[in-house]
Formats: sequence, C-alpha cells, structure tokens
Amino acid sequence: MGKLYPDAKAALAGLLRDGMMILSGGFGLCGIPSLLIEAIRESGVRDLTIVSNNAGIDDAGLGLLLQTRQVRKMISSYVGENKTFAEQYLAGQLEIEFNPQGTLAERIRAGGAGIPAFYTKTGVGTAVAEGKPTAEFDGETYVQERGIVGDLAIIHAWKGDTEGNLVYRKTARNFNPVMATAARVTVAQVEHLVQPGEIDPDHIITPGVFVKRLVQCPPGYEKRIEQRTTRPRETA
Amino acid sequence: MGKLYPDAKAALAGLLRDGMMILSGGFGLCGIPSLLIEAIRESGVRDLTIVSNNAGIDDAGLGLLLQTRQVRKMISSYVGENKTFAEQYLAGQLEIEFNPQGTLAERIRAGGAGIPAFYTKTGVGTAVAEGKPTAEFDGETYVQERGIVGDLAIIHAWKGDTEGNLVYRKTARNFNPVMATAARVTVAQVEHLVQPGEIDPDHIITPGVFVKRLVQCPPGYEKRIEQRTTRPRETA
Amino acid sequence: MPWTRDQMAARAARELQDGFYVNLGIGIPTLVANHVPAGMNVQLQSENGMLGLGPFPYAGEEDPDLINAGKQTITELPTSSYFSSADSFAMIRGGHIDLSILGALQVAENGDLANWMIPGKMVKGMGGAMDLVAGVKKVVVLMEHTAGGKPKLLKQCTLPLTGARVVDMVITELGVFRLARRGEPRVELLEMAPEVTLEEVKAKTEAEFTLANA
Amino acid sequence: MPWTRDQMAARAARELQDGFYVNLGIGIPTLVANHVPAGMNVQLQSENGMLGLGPFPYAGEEDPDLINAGKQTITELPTSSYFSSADSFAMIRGGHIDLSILGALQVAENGDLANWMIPGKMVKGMGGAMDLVAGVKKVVVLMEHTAGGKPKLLKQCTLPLTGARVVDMVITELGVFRLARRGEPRVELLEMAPEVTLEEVKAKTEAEFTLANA
Repeated sequence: MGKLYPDAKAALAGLLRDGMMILSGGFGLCGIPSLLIEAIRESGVRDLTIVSNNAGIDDAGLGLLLQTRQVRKMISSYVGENKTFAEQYLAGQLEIEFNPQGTLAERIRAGGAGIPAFYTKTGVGTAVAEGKPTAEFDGETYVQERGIVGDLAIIHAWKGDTEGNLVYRKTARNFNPVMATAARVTVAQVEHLVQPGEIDPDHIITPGVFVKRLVQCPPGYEKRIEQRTTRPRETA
Repeated sequence: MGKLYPDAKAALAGLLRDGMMILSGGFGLCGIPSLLIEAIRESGVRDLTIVSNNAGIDDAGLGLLLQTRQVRKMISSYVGENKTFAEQYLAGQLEIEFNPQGTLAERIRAGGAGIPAFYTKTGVGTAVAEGKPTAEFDGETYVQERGIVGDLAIIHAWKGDTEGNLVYRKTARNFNPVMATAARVTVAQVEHLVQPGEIDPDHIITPGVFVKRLVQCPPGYEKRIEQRTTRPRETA
Repeated sequence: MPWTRDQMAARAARELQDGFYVNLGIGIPTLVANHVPAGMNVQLQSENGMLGLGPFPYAGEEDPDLINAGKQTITELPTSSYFSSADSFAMIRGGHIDLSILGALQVAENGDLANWMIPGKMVKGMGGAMDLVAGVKKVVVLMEHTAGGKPKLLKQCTLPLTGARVVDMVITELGVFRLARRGEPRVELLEMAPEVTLEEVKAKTEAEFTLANA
Repeated sequence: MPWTRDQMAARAARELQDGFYVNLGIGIPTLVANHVPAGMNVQLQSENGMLGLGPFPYAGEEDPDLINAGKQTITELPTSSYFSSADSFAMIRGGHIDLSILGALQVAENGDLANWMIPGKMVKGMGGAMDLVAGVKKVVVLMEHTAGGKPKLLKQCTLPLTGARVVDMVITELGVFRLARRGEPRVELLEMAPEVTLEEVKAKTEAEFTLANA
C-alpha cells in the first residue's frame, strides 16, 4: 500500500471524526492545504479544534470551515482577516486561544519532537502567561509552554515523491514542515508529484517518515494572493 | 567589512580566550571543522570546555586539542574512538559530561532558539537524570534539561556564500547547523565558496544571520574516513 | 515642525548598522526600508520565514508563494533564504535579530509595550509581536505621539501588554526617547523634531522624562 | 540447537512490517538489514542524520561525507534524505521511528535496559541509545543469552541503566521473550530455537518468565 491517494477525499478517508484536533499549515493564504480543507468541508465533520496561524479569509482557506460552523475552537496567533470569525466569536459560537506566533510554532515543533514542555521569555508579564508555571533561569523569568500534538495535520508542499519526501517553495514553507511532524497522521497535498530520487536528498525539508498520505493538486490548482502589492516600473 | 577571512587563523583572531566554551560540529570525523581545530591548536588557548558529539581520534579532529592538553572538559555523547582521551580521563586530567546524543543536540538547539530549558523522556530513571528536576506531564515523568550557549561555534559546510548562507553535504550535516545557532560567534569553514545568489534560497540550511566569519578550505583539503567499510562487487 | 511619517522612518533608519539583521513591523516601520544608507548591508527578516526581503514586485510578477508577514507580495534578493516558522522564531527568540522596529498603542516609562489588543474591541491576535519584543536585541517603537489627543507614552500602560520592559527607544513625530529595559525605569529625551518645543513634548507626554546630557 | 547470529537477525527481521522506519544498532542488529523480506518497504534511519540507508559502498567509492552512526561508510538510496542531528533526534524522541533493534549488556524483568556502561571500566558514552529506547515505538533487544556464563536477562539490572522499562522484546540464541513496558512486569517466552529445551532456557535465565499461551 503506497502513500499516494487519487484525491483529497480519498486521502482523508477514515481519518476524520467529530471533535478532533487538526493542524493546518500555511500563513495567511500562502502555502495552505486548500484541497484538503475543501475535502474536510465536504465531509461535514464538526466540533473541530484547528491549530493554524491564521483563520483564512471569509471565502478561502479555513474561512470555509468557519462558514459551515464546523470549527469549535481555533488556536492561532492572528485572525484579523476574517469577518466570519469575528461574528461567530462575538456571538459566543467560536472559541479562540491566542498564542504568540513563535510560541505557537515552538509548541508544535515540541509536540513533534517529543518535548512535552519548554520555557520561553515570550509573553512573560502579559496575559498569555496567566495561569502558566514560570521559572527563573540565570536570573531571568520564563514561562512554561506545552507541546501540541494533533490528531491530523494537513499541509501543502511544492514537490513530493511517492515516499512522502517533501520540499516547499519560498515563503509557502512557513508552518507546513513543523506541522507535518506533530500529528498522529499527516496528509500532504503536493503541487508536483515526482518519483523517489528526483529530489536531491540534501534538499528534502520533510523526510517521508512524517507523511502518511499524499495527494497531487490537479492541473489549474489556484493559489490566491491576499495583499497584491506592487511597485511602479522604473522609467528608462 | 565582509564575513570572509583569508585563513583559519585570521578567522579566529580576537575570538579565543582561555577557559571559553567552544561548540564543534561533526560526527566522528565526518563534517568536522579541521582547519579551525588546527588553528585553535596553533593559538595555544587553554582550559577549553568543548561541546562536541565525539572527541575525534588520537591524531585527528578534537584529538589534536587533547594531545596538547588544551581541553579541560568535554560535553559529548560518545568518546570511544580516542585513546588519548581515555588516558587523560583516567589520570584525572580531563572532565567529561556525558549527554545522551539527542539531549545534547536538543540542548544546543534550545540554546540557539532562546529556550533555557525543556523536558524530555530521554534518561528518566538513569544516571543522567540524577540531580535534575523532573515533572509529570499527562501521567509520564520527564527530566528537565538546560539549553547550551557557547562562546564560539566552529563548523564545517559544503558550500557557503559571502553572506554566510550555508549548505551541507550528506551526513556531514550532523551537528553543524544546530551548533551554528548556539554561540555568541560562529565561524564556518566551507569547501566551496560561492557568491550570494548561487545557492537556491530554498536549499539554504544555515541562513547567513548565524555565521559571523567564514574561511574557505584550501585546495587538497583532506576529509578522513574513520571506518572504511565496503562490499564486494557482484560478479557478472 | 513635527516630523512626517517619512522623516520618522528616516530617523529610525539611523539606528541601523552595517551587517544588521532587522525585522520591520507593519505600517510606518515598513517605510524604514526606504532609508537604508547606500552601501550599508542590512538584511530584513520576515517572521513568516525569510531573510533578505526584496521590494514589492512589478505588476504582473506577483508570486503567491512569496509574501511578507503583512501578507503582501514581495520579491527575493541574491542574499535571500527561506526557513520554516519554527526556525524563524528560533532565530528571533534566540537573539539573532539585531533590531526590531514596530508600532505601539502605548509605551510605559519602564519600557512596557502594548500594541495588540483593546479590550471591548474585536481582538485580532498578537501575531509575532510578543516574540519579537522578547527576543530581538534592540526594540525601537515608531508611533504617533498621541492618539485622539491623548498621550501614548505613559506612566503605566492601561492596555494589555505585548511585553514587559521590552522597549529601548521610542520615535514619534515630536522626538526620540531612550528607555531602560533593566534597572531603574528611566526615560530620556534624546532629540526633538525641528521647531518642536520642550513644552509641547511635555504637554503631550504623560511619562516622566529627563533631557539626555542635561 | 541455538540460533546463529544470522538466525537471530532473521528472527528479529520478522518484527518488521511494510512501511516501517527502523533504527538498527551496532553489532548483530546491523545484520537485520540483510533479512528484510523482498517487496517489503523498510527504511533504515541512522541517528547521525539520514533516512534510507543503503548498503556499504564498493571499494573505491567510499565517501567521507556519507557514514552511518557506527562511523562506517555507506551509500544512499533513491528514498534517502539528510537532516541535522537535532532533527534526527526530534524524529526519534517524537515517536516517529517504528522500531529500534539494539544490543544489551543486561535486561531486567520489568524492561529495564543496561547497555552503555560498566563501572570501573573506561566509559565510552551512551551515544544515541538512551534517546532511541526512550523515543522509538517498539524496542527489540538482540543479544547473547549469557555473558561469561552468566545470565543477562535478570530480575534486576546491576549495571547503570540506559532506560527504565523500555524493552518490548528480547531475542537471544535460545529464544524470544516478550516484556511489558507498562503495568505489572511480565516476561513471556514466545519461542525457542530448535532443540533448545525449556530447562536450558530456565537454567540460563535469572528473570522469572512464563510460557506464552501456557
């Protein structure tokens, strides 16, 4: 049984259940696993806890799962781009746990690396440290943060081989490699499917051990731009 | 003032002092910063604490600094290949702090990442946990380990650009990238010096921010093999 | 005459040094990139996983895989490198970034910073700000001196903190203040914009401050 | 007739499953690689930073940059990938490796393992063994049943531990034992080598054990 599945629905078959915790790669709309998010939407699974830096926008990314009210709780660092989020949150229909972005990334990295807890300076003396143990090391105060391990991670990669070895492109890397390590099952969507040996083993960012299933993005797969900013061309 | 120095001696000028802690990349003799080790030997600096997975062999790698008795203490996971080490240790002339290899790697990673302490299952119930705080998380016992930050890290890379961006080759990567992050100053020796832009930015393992100085290996730079093992050619 | 936003950014750029790795926040801090002195090597870090940020792309050359922390399309440089969010914040938290320039809602005498949350308003999240102020070697706040006529440089922050005792310097349209992250809290006025009077600064500042070299 | 070292390795190979990622220790465990059933996809991990270990190189093709954790020259496969020591042990400690097969000096009834140190002798260090036994999902010990005529499967380890309650299975030249990492300590004899008698096993084993399915 190989790791490659014919489509996103098949790649998620048997993995989804109500109330589960899903880690989703991506930063804004960059490097998000859109196909897998859409398949989760189609599945109708509910009461999800989603760990993702952002919550998508109203009609894209994780915003799709907010529209359908499949999400019970978000663990994120910034959700400012999503109006649906604001409405559901203010109506008490959605929980949010804000983590500093670096603490979020490190909690996931720790979860994947068998580290149940670590200490950080980030957030000491602020609301995020409330209720958490603190400790002094070399005269400085640090707050203890816990590792996160999810039931499922969904990620997006640029290229992947059938062994599950993955590479990412530019800033679409972001949270994808770290989330790939921190769930009981990781499913990856890849833009370009290649054979083992086609990716230089020195360039592989996510070794295949972390990826249980993968699916190729279909031709014409669309990557959206959230803030299209440009500069004028210099006049000759 | 660029990061490139004409030779190892120049690259270390002003950085060495008695009693300092030096982190050295490499695993066995693979990917060790030989040029920089030789320059440290020439400098005569003493009472060093060296953090390195291994201690080299008698006439190569960190073994050179043991021969000259420049090392006061090693923090390592395995030193079995070095007879000089054994003699000095048994004579009480050398201290050793053994760390499990993964704990050693993680302590260095933590030091570089601003994590003063973390918890791990490794070593719980063994001598390495003695005297260290333990804590329970989700019913399991873990031991607290501390981050390591050195005064100087010396590392070996395959290619580097003048900005200090580095890539490694095969298993010569080992401890090099993580040690690059965990010292006040990191000096890298590179086999191949290139210009910025010549390494694909998606392939860079150590971004230039971690590397303060670098030096190119001279033509004919020798990389030694510790255990030359081969298989017979299949007969046709 | 108070400084314009661009002049504020230019003043902040004087805190740059050759070889610095710098993280710029959204808003006025972004303008600092336009004021890097010619010949000075400064690399910009973006916390979503990039060192060596280039300028915005030409129209038609936007790349959805290449954005900054403000989700804006950008370009790469020959010096650029990419890494994961975990590695990016290991870099930030580990003290490898020399300078962070960011905006603020409030700064207190003791260096406390509030810039992420106004209770009662919809909360968007702190993003990477808490990590940046906790981890970066030097933190410069670039902000309007007042908001709705009320001082922002205060005796104590009234809004939830982003970081406690994290600000080294505050630059506003009126002048430049140096703060102390350790020891006794202390605010020193280092410079004033042209034609701005000490009386005006005092009137618009709640924090106690002294004149540097006074 | 007790198993040969190669037969012991073959028996250990029966613990492999398709798709497994496996770390093999130095010595007899290394031989397990020769017994992976044809058509089964098993990737070997080397804790110095490689997945997908290939066989030893042909003479003249040794690469100083390509070694295993025993410092031996090896080769790569189309499936191979390289990563740092920190990433390698994140993989190990994080429970991503399915099976670790390693040698032992002593194993206790409760699954305690001692394999790194004999007090009074020169200590070489534990290398990655403590991390492997603490992190890998299943730990199989492959060892001689006795040392100098003395049992190695004991009521309690007398040597310093590598890990407490970490061993799932012990394979020796005499047979195969299943241990319990949680709950009540329990040792079950699953199999014996051909012509080996229960009396012989009992005589050479200090640990209490029962017969599986007895």
